[in-house]
Amino acid sequence: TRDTVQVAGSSTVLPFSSIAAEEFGNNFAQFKTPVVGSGGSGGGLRQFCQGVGTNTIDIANSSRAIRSAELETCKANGVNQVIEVKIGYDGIVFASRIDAGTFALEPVHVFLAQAAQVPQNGQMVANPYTRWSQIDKSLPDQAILLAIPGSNHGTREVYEEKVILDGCKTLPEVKAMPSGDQNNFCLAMRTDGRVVEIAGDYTETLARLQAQKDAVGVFGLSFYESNRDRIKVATVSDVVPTVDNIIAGTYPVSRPLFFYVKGEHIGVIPGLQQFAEYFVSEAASGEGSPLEAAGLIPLSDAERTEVLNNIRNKKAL
Amino acid sequence: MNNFSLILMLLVLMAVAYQFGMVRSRSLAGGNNSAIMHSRPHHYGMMVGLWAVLPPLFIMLLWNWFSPGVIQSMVLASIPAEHLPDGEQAAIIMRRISNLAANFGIVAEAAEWELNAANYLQALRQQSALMLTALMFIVASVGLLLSFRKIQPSLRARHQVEKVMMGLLLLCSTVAILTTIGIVLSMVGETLKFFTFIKPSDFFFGTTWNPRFSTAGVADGSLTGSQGSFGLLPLLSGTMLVAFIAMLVAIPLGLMVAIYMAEYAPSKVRNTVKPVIEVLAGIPTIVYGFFALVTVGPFLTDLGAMLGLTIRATSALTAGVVMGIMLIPFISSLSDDILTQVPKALRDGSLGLGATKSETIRKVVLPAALPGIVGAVLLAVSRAIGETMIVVLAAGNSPSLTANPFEAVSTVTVTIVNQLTGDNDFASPQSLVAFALGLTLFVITLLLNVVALVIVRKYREQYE
Amino acid sequence: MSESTVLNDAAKVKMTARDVKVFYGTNQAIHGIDMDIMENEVIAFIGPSGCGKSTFLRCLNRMNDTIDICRVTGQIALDGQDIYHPSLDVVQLRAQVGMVFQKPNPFPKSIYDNIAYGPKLHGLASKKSDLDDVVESSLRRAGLWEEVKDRLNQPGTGLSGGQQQRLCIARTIAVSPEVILMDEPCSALDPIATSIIEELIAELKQNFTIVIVTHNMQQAARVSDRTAFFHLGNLIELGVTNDVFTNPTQKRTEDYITGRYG
Amino acid sequence: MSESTVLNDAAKVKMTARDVKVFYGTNQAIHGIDMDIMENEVIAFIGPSGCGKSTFLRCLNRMNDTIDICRVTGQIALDGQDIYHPSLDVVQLRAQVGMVFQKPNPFPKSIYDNIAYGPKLHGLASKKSDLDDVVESSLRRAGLWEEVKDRLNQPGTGLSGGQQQRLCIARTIAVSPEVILMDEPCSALDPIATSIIEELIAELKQNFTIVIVTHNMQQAARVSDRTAFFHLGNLIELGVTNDVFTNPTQKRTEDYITGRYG
Amino acid sequence: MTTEVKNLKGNAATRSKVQQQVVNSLQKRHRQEKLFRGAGVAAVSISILLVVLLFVNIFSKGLPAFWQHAIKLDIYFDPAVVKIAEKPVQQAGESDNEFRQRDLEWRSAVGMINFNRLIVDGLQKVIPDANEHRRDLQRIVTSGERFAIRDLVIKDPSIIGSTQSLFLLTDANIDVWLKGNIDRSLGDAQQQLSPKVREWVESLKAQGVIQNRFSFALFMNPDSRSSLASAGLAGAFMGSLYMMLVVIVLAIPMGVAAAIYLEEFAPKNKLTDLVEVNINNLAAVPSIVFGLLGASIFIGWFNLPMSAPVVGGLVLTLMTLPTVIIATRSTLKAIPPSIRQAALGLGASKSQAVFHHVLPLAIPGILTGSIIGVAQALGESAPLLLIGMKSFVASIPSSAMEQSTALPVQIYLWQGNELRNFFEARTSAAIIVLLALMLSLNSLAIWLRKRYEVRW
Ligand SMILES: Nc1ncnc2c1ncn2[C@@H]1O[C@H](COP(=O)(O)OP(=O)(O)OP(=O)(O)O)[C@@H](O)[C@H]1O
Ligand SMILES: Nc1ncnc2c1ncn2[C@@H]1O[C@H](COP(=O)(O)OP(=O)(O)OP(=O)(O)O)[C@@H](O)[C@H]1O
Ligand SMILES: [Mg+2]
Ligand SMILES: [Mg+2]
Repeated sequence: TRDTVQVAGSSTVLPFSSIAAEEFGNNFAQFKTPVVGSGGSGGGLRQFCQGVGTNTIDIANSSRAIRSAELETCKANGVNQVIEVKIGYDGIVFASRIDAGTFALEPVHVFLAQAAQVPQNGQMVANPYTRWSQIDKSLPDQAILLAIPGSNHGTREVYEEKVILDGCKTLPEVKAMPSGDQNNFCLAMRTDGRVVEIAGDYTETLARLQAQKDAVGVFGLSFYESNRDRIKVATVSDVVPTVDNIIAGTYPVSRPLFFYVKGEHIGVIPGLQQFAEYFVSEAASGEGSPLEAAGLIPLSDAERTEVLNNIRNKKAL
Repeated sequence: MNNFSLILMLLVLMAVAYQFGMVRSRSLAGGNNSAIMHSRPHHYGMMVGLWAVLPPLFIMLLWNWFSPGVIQSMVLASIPAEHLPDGEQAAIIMRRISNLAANFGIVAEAAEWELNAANYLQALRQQSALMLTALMFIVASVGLLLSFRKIQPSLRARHQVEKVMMGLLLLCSTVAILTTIGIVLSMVGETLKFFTFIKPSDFFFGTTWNPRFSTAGVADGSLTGSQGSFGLLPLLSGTMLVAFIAMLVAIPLGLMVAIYMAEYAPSKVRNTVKPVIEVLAGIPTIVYGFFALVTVGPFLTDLGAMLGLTIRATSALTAGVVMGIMLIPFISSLSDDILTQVPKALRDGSLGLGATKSETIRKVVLPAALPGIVGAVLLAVSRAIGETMIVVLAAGNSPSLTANPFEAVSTVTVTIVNQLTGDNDFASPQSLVAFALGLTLFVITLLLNVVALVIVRKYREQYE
Repeated sequence: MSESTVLNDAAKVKMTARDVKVFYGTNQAIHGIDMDIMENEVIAFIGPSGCGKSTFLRCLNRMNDTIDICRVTGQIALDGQDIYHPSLDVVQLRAQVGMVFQKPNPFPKSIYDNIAYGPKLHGLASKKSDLDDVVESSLRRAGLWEEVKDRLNQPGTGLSGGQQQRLCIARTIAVSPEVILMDEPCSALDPIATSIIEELIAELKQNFTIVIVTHNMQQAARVSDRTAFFHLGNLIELGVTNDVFTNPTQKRTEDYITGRYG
Repeated sequence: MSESTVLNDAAKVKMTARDVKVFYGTNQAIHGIDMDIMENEVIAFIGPSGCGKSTFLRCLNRMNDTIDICRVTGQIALDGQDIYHPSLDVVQLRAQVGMVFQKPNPFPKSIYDNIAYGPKLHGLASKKSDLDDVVESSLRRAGLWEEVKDRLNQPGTGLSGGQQQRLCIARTIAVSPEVILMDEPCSALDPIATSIIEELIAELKQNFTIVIVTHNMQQAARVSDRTAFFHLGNLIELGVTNDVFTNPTQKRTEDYITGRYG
Repeated sequence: MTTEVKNLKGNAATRSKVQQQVVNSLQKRHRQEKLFRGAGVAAVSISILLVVLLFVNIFSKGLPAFWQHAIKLDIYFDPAVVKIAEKPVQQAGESDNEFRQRDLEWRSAVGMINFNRLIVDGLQKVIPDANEHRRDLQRIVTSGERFAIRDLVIKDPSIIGSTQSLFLLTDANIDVWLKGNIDRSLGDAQQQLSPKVREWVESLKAQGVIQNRFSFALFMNPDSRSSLASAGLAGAFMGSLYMMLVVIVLAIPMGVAAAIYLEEFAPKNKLTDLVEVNINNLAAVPSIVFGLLGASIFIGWFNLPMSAPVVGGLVLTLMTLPTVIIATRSTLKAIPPSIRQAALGLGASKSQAVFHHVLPLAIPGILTGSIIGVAQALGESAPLLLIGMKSFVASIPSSAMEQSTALPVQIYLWQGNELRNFFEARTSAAIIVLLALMLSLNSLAIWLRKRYEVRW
C-alpha cells in the first residue's frame, strides 16, 4: 500500500500546502513528504470523491467549501468521512503598476468600473465610464482597465460576493429592484474590453499589468507581497490589506481556505492524521510560522482549537 | 500466488518447453535420416513453448476477468438476508467488506456479520488464487505434453509459430484503434452529461463564453439557474485567429525554406542547415510558450508602441507568431519531401524548353506539388489548432469574439485546461464543458486530417 | 575516322564538338569526342547501354548542368558560338536547342497550356490570338492537331503514351528551336505509336536539325541520315547510316550490330 | 503446336504446365499456356515487353503469391507433383525451384553470409565446417571463388554488377535447387559480365534445369537449348532454339525476330 | 572539313526572329530569378536567425541561474545545542525492522534539534551588529539549509563539537538582489529585503564571504516551496526519466510491431485503411486530448495511481506510438523489395524474410524515428497537467509508481511562481537542461542514422 500522503486541489492552497508538506517531511523523519498536486478545487474534490483506496487521494485542497452535490457524490462512492479543515484565510487585493496612479477603492467604484449598465439620473444606461476619475474624483485620472480572475477561479467568487455585490447593493437604484433581479444586474459585465478575465494564474495578471500601464489587477495577498517591486496595492474602503487587518476583519475581501481529509484513510495511510494536525498547528500556520510568511492569514485561536478537535475526533460532514 | 509471479513462472516454463521441443525434433531428425523435418528445431521448440504458455495465460485472463464477480456474488449470498438491501446499497456494502478484508479505510466499528463476510471474502480470494494456479499448471502440462507428442516430420511447426506471431503483430496494430475508441469513450459520457445542462445549440452557436463560477450565487440562493453562457464560437474564433496568424508566419517561411532546400541549396548547405532548422521542431512547446511570454510579447508591444499600435504582450499575435515559428520546420520538411517527389522529368521538361529555375519552380513544380503542399498545410493547421502550451502562456486567455490580432484571445485547448484544473464544482457544466470541448476539438482535427490525408494520398498516386 | 569521310560538303555545320569529356564525380563517362552535326539532318546515336549516348546528348544543350556531380570539358559550339562560354545564357541556349525525353513528360496542365508554356515564358506571343496560332501550328506540325483540337482544355497527362510524346514534341517546336535532341523518344511507346513518331521525325527534318538516341537499330536505320556508334564513352564510328549498318569500318561496330553483345 | 513436336523423348520432363492462366485483378496476363520443361535443359523465354514472360516464370515457383492481386489457374507440376496443391509448402517449393532476378540483389551482408543464408535457413549444414564447404563449392560453381575468396567477410553489395549477379547465382545453387529461374539476369550488366554469366549458364546446365527470360535474342540464341516465344500472354512458338530463330513456324515469331516490332 | 570554334557572344545576325524575342525577354526573367532565389535565402536565414535568437535568449536568461550566491560560514556544531544520543547501529540478533524502528526514533530526535541556532551563531561571527537585528538575521540563509546541516550530523555524528566551514545558500531574495535582478532604486516598501539585510549582504559580498558559486542544488535537489533557493530539478528529472523508460519499453516495440504488420503483412482492405487513417489522425490529435484520455481511462478505469510516471508514461506512449509507427513504416517502405524477393526466392517464409533481412536494414530508421518520438514525448506537458503530474513533489521518486513531476511541468510550475525575479532565471535554466537533453537525443538520432545507414 501507499506510504505517502497524497494531496490535490486548489492552486491557491497549493503553495501553503506544499510548504506544510515540505516542513512536515523535514520534521517527521518517520513519514515521507506528502505529495501535493494541483488541479483546482474542483479537480481535487473530484479525485477525492472517487472512492476509498490507495489510488484515491487523501486530502483535497479547496479554496471554497465543498458543495452539497459534491458531498453526495462522495458518499455515493463510499467516502463517508469527509473531515473539513479550515486552514486560514487568503486576502485578495487590487493592485496597479508601481509607476501608475495610487488607488483608494470602494467596492462601488469597482462595480461601476465593470458593470454593463450603471444608474445615472435614475436611469440604467450602458456603462459610460472610461476613466477612473469619472467614477470618483479621488481616483487617478487613468483609463479603466480591470484584470479580474477568470470564472474558473475560486477567487472570482469572492471578488463578486465581497466586492461587486457589496458595492452594487449600496446603490439606491439597485436596492429598489426586486431582490431576484439584483444579482443578475450586479454581475453583468461590460463587454467593451475594459474588463478582462484572466483564466491563468496571477503571473498572467502581472504580465497584463506589465504590458498595460493603466491596468488594475486582482491578486492574492501573498503574490503581491512577493512582487512588491512591480505592483502596488490599493486600499479598499480605506483599509490597507495586511495580514493584521485581515485577521482583525477590517479588510473586507478575504476568504477562508480549506482542506478535506478522508476519514477512511486515517490510520491506514501513514502520517495522514499527523500531517493534517501539523498543518493547522500553531508551529506551521500560526503567527510567525512559515505559512504566515508565505502569505496565509492564520486562524484565530478559537478556530484553531475547533479545527484540531475536528481532526482528532474525525468529525465528518 | 499473484499474477506477476504466475507470469514469471510461465516464462520459465516456456524456456523449458522450448528446450523439450527442440531436443525432440532434433532426435527425430537425427535418429531417422529419411525423415525430413518440415521445420527447423527451434520452430518446434517455440511451438511447444507457445502451447505450454498461451492456454494457461488465456485462462488466467479469463479468470481474472470473471472471478471477482463470482466471488462477490458468493459473498453477497452469504450475508444474512436482513442486512442485504437491494440495488445501490449492495455495492456500498461490498466496498465496505472488501475494505475490511484489505484492512483499509474502515471507520466505524464493523458488525459481526460484516467481519464474517470479510473473512469469507478473504478465504475465497485465497482459494481462487490457488485454484487458478492449479488450473494453469494442469493446462500448461497438457498443452506441453500434447504438443510435444505431436512433433513429427510432417508437423508444420513453423506455420503455427508464425500464426501466433502474426496475431501478436496484429494486436499491436489495433492499439491505434483502441486509443481512438478510448479517446471518444473517455469524453462522450461527460459530454452527454454536459448537454443535459446546456442545450447543444447554445454551445455550438453561442457567441459569448462566460461560464460563471460554478457556484456563484448558489450559496446565496438567489442566483440559481444562472449557469452563464457556454458559447463555443469565441473560443473557436480565437483558435482560428491564432492558427491563421501562425500560418501567415509559417507558410511563406516554411515553403520558401523548402523550396530553397529542395531546389537551390548545394548539398553541403542542405546537410548543415536542415538539421539546424529542424531543431525548431524538437523544442518543447512549453519552451516556446515561455519564449513568447517573456521575449516575443514584450518585443511586439514595444514594436507596436513605435508604430503607434497598442499590442498586448499576451495576444493572439504573440501566440500566433511563436506558433508559426514552431511550425516552420513542420511545413518545410513536409513540403521538402513533396517537392523532391515531383519527378525530375517535369523539371527537365521545363528547363529543356528554356525556362529559368524559378520559372520552372513557380510554374511547373509548385502547381504539380500543390495538392501535397495543401495537405501538409492542413496537417500544420491541425497542429496549430491543437497546440496548448504556447497559447496557455502567450495568448492572454480572454475568450472574446474578436478579429483583432492585437487583442488577447483564448482557444479551445486552453479552455480545456482552465476549466478542468480550475476551482469549479466537478459535477457542474463549468468543468464538464472541458469534455465537450475536447470532443469538438477531436472531431475538428479528425476532419482536417482525413481531408489532408485524402489530398496527400491522391497526390502520391499521381506519380505512382 | 577522319571527318571528311562523313561530311556532306553541301550541308552547313550546325553544331560542333571538340574533345568533349564528361565526368560524373571522378568517373569519366565520355572520353574525348569530336563531332559535327549538320543543319537539317537527322543523326542517330547508337551503342550499348551505359556507353554515354545520353550523356553526350545532354551536353549539347547543357542539361548536364542540372546534375550536380557532372563536369564537362572540351568545346561545343552552336553556329560557331561556344555554348559553355561563361557569358552564355543557358536559358537562351535551351530555347535554341530543344529536348524531347525518353519518357513523355507532359506538364500536369491542359494540352493548350502545355504548348503555350514555352512561348509565354519567352514572350513570343503578346496576344491571346497569337498564342492560339502558335499552339495550333505546333500541334499541327506534330501531327496531333486533329486528335486533340476538341479537347485543348483537358489535361495533357490524359493522352495516350504516343500522343503524349507528340505533345512533348509539339511543345518543343512551339519555341522554334534550331536543334531538337531526342533521347530514346520511342522506348516507352508501342509499335504503332513508334511508327507515327518516326514519320514525324522525317517531316520535322525539313525545318530542324534532329539528334536522336535509340536502342533500336532498326529505328536508327529507318529514320536517320547519319549514325554515330558509341562504345564505352568513345565515338567509334560516325557515318552515313546505310554505310554504318551494311559496311561498318570498325570491328566493334560490326560486333554490336550483329548482336555479338548488348 | 502439338507437344510431341518439341519433346525430346530421351529427356525427362521436369516441370509441366497445363492451361495456365494468370490474372492481375481483372486483367488477364496469361491466356492458357501449356509447356513442358525438360531436365537439364536451358529454355529461353523471349517476346516483346509486357507479353507475360516474367509472369509465367514467377508462376513456376509461386513467387506470384507475393503479389496480392495475382491469381493463377490451371496446373503446374514439378516432378509430377502439383505445386499449387493446398497442402504443398511454398517454402519447400522455392528451395527446389530457385530464382535469380533481373537486378542483382545481394543481401547487404558479407559475401559469406549471403551464400550461407539459404543453407542455414533450411538446416542444410549443421556444423561450421559443413557450411564453409557449401559456401566454397557454391562460389566455385558460380565461377566467383577465385575473385572473392580473400574477402568473404566484405559486404556483397561492394562487388561489381557482374560479380553481384554471380553471387546471386551462387546463393541460389547453395540450397541445391533442381530448377533455376532467371528473369533477364544480364539486363543490368555490361557485355563482359554478360558473357561470363552466359558461360556460367552453359556450365550449370550439367546439374540444373534452367529457365531464362531475355530480351536479347542473340543471348537466347547463344545460351538456350529450346526457345519459347510469347506474345500478348500466349505461347506462340516453342522449339529447338536454332529452328525458332532460323525457321520460325509462326508469322508473329518471324516478325519479332526480324525486328518488325519490339 | 573543320569548323573554327569561336567564342563569340551575341551573334545577332544568325539569330532568328523568335530567338531575338527570347533574348529580349531575358533580362526581366533573370531579375525575377534573383528575387526568387533571394526570397529563399532570406527565408532560410530568418529561420536560422530564429533558432539562434531563441537559444541566445534562453541561454542569456538561464545561464546565470546555474550560479547561486552562497555564504561561507564557520558552523560550530555546539554540543550544547546538538544534544543527541549515540547513532544506533544494528545489533547482532536484532531484526531489520527493529533496527529501522530505533533508527527512526533517533532520526526524529535529531530532527527536533534547532539547527537554525548553529546557523545564527555562524552568522553572528561574520556580522558585527547581528544581535540588534535578530529577525533580519533569519532572512539571510535559506531555510532549507538547516536540514542540510541536520543531514550532516545524521550522516556523521562525530562532527559534533567541531567547526566546519560550509557554504550555505543564501535566501532567494538575496540572490535576486546581488544579481541585480531587482530595481535597486525602489523604496524600502517595494523591496523584499530590509535595508539592514541589504547593507549586510553588500558588505559580505565585498568581503568575499558571500560568493556566487556553481549551484549543485539545482541538479541535486527536488523542488522546494519553503526554501526557494534550494529548489532543484532532480525530482522532475527522475520523473521524466521514468516516463521515458515507460515510453521506450512500450511505444517502441509496439509501434515497430504494428508498423511491420501494416507494412509487410496486412492485406490491403477497408480495415487496414481504417487503421492507417487512425494512426495518421492520432499523430495529429491535440496532445491535450490524450490528457483527457489518460485521466479518465488510466486513472479512472484502471485505477492507476495519480501523478505517477507510469500513467504519464502510458499517456505519452499512446502519443508517441503513431510517430514510431509512421517512421518505421516509411523506413520499411524505403527498403527495396528486391531484398524481400531474394529471401523469398531462397525459400524463406514471409516472416523470415522480414525478420532476417528487412528488419535489420530498417533498424537505423526505426531508431531515429523512435528517438525523435521519445524526444517529443520528453518535451510534452499539456497532457500531464490533466493527469495530476502538475504536482509539488518534494522528494526524488525512486520508482515509476511514485509520484513525481516532469521537466516540462516543472518549467510550467516555475514560470508561474510568484517570486518572479528569482524563478524567471530558474525557469530558463530548467529549459536549458531540457533543451540539452533534447538536443543530445536528436544528435544521437543523427549519429545513428549516419553510422548505420546502409547504402545500396
Ligand atoms: N547522373 C549520373 N550520375 C553518375 N553517373 C552517371 C549518371 N548518368 C550516367 N552516368 C554514368 O555515365 C555512363 C554513361 O551513361 P549514359 O546514361 O550516358 O549511357 P547511355 O548510353 O545513355 O545508356 P542507356 O542506353 O542505358 O541510356 C554510365 O556509366 C552511367 O553509369
Ligand atoms: N504486379 C503487377 N500488377 C498488375 N499487372 C502486372 C503486374 N506485373 C505485370 N503485370 C502485367 O502483366 C502483363 C505481363 O507482364 P510481365 O511483367 O509478365 O511481362 P514481361 O514479358 O516480363 O515484360 P518485360 O519484358 O517488360 O519484363 C503486363 O501487361 C503487365 O502490365
Ligand atoms: Mg540513355
Ligand atoms: Mg519481365
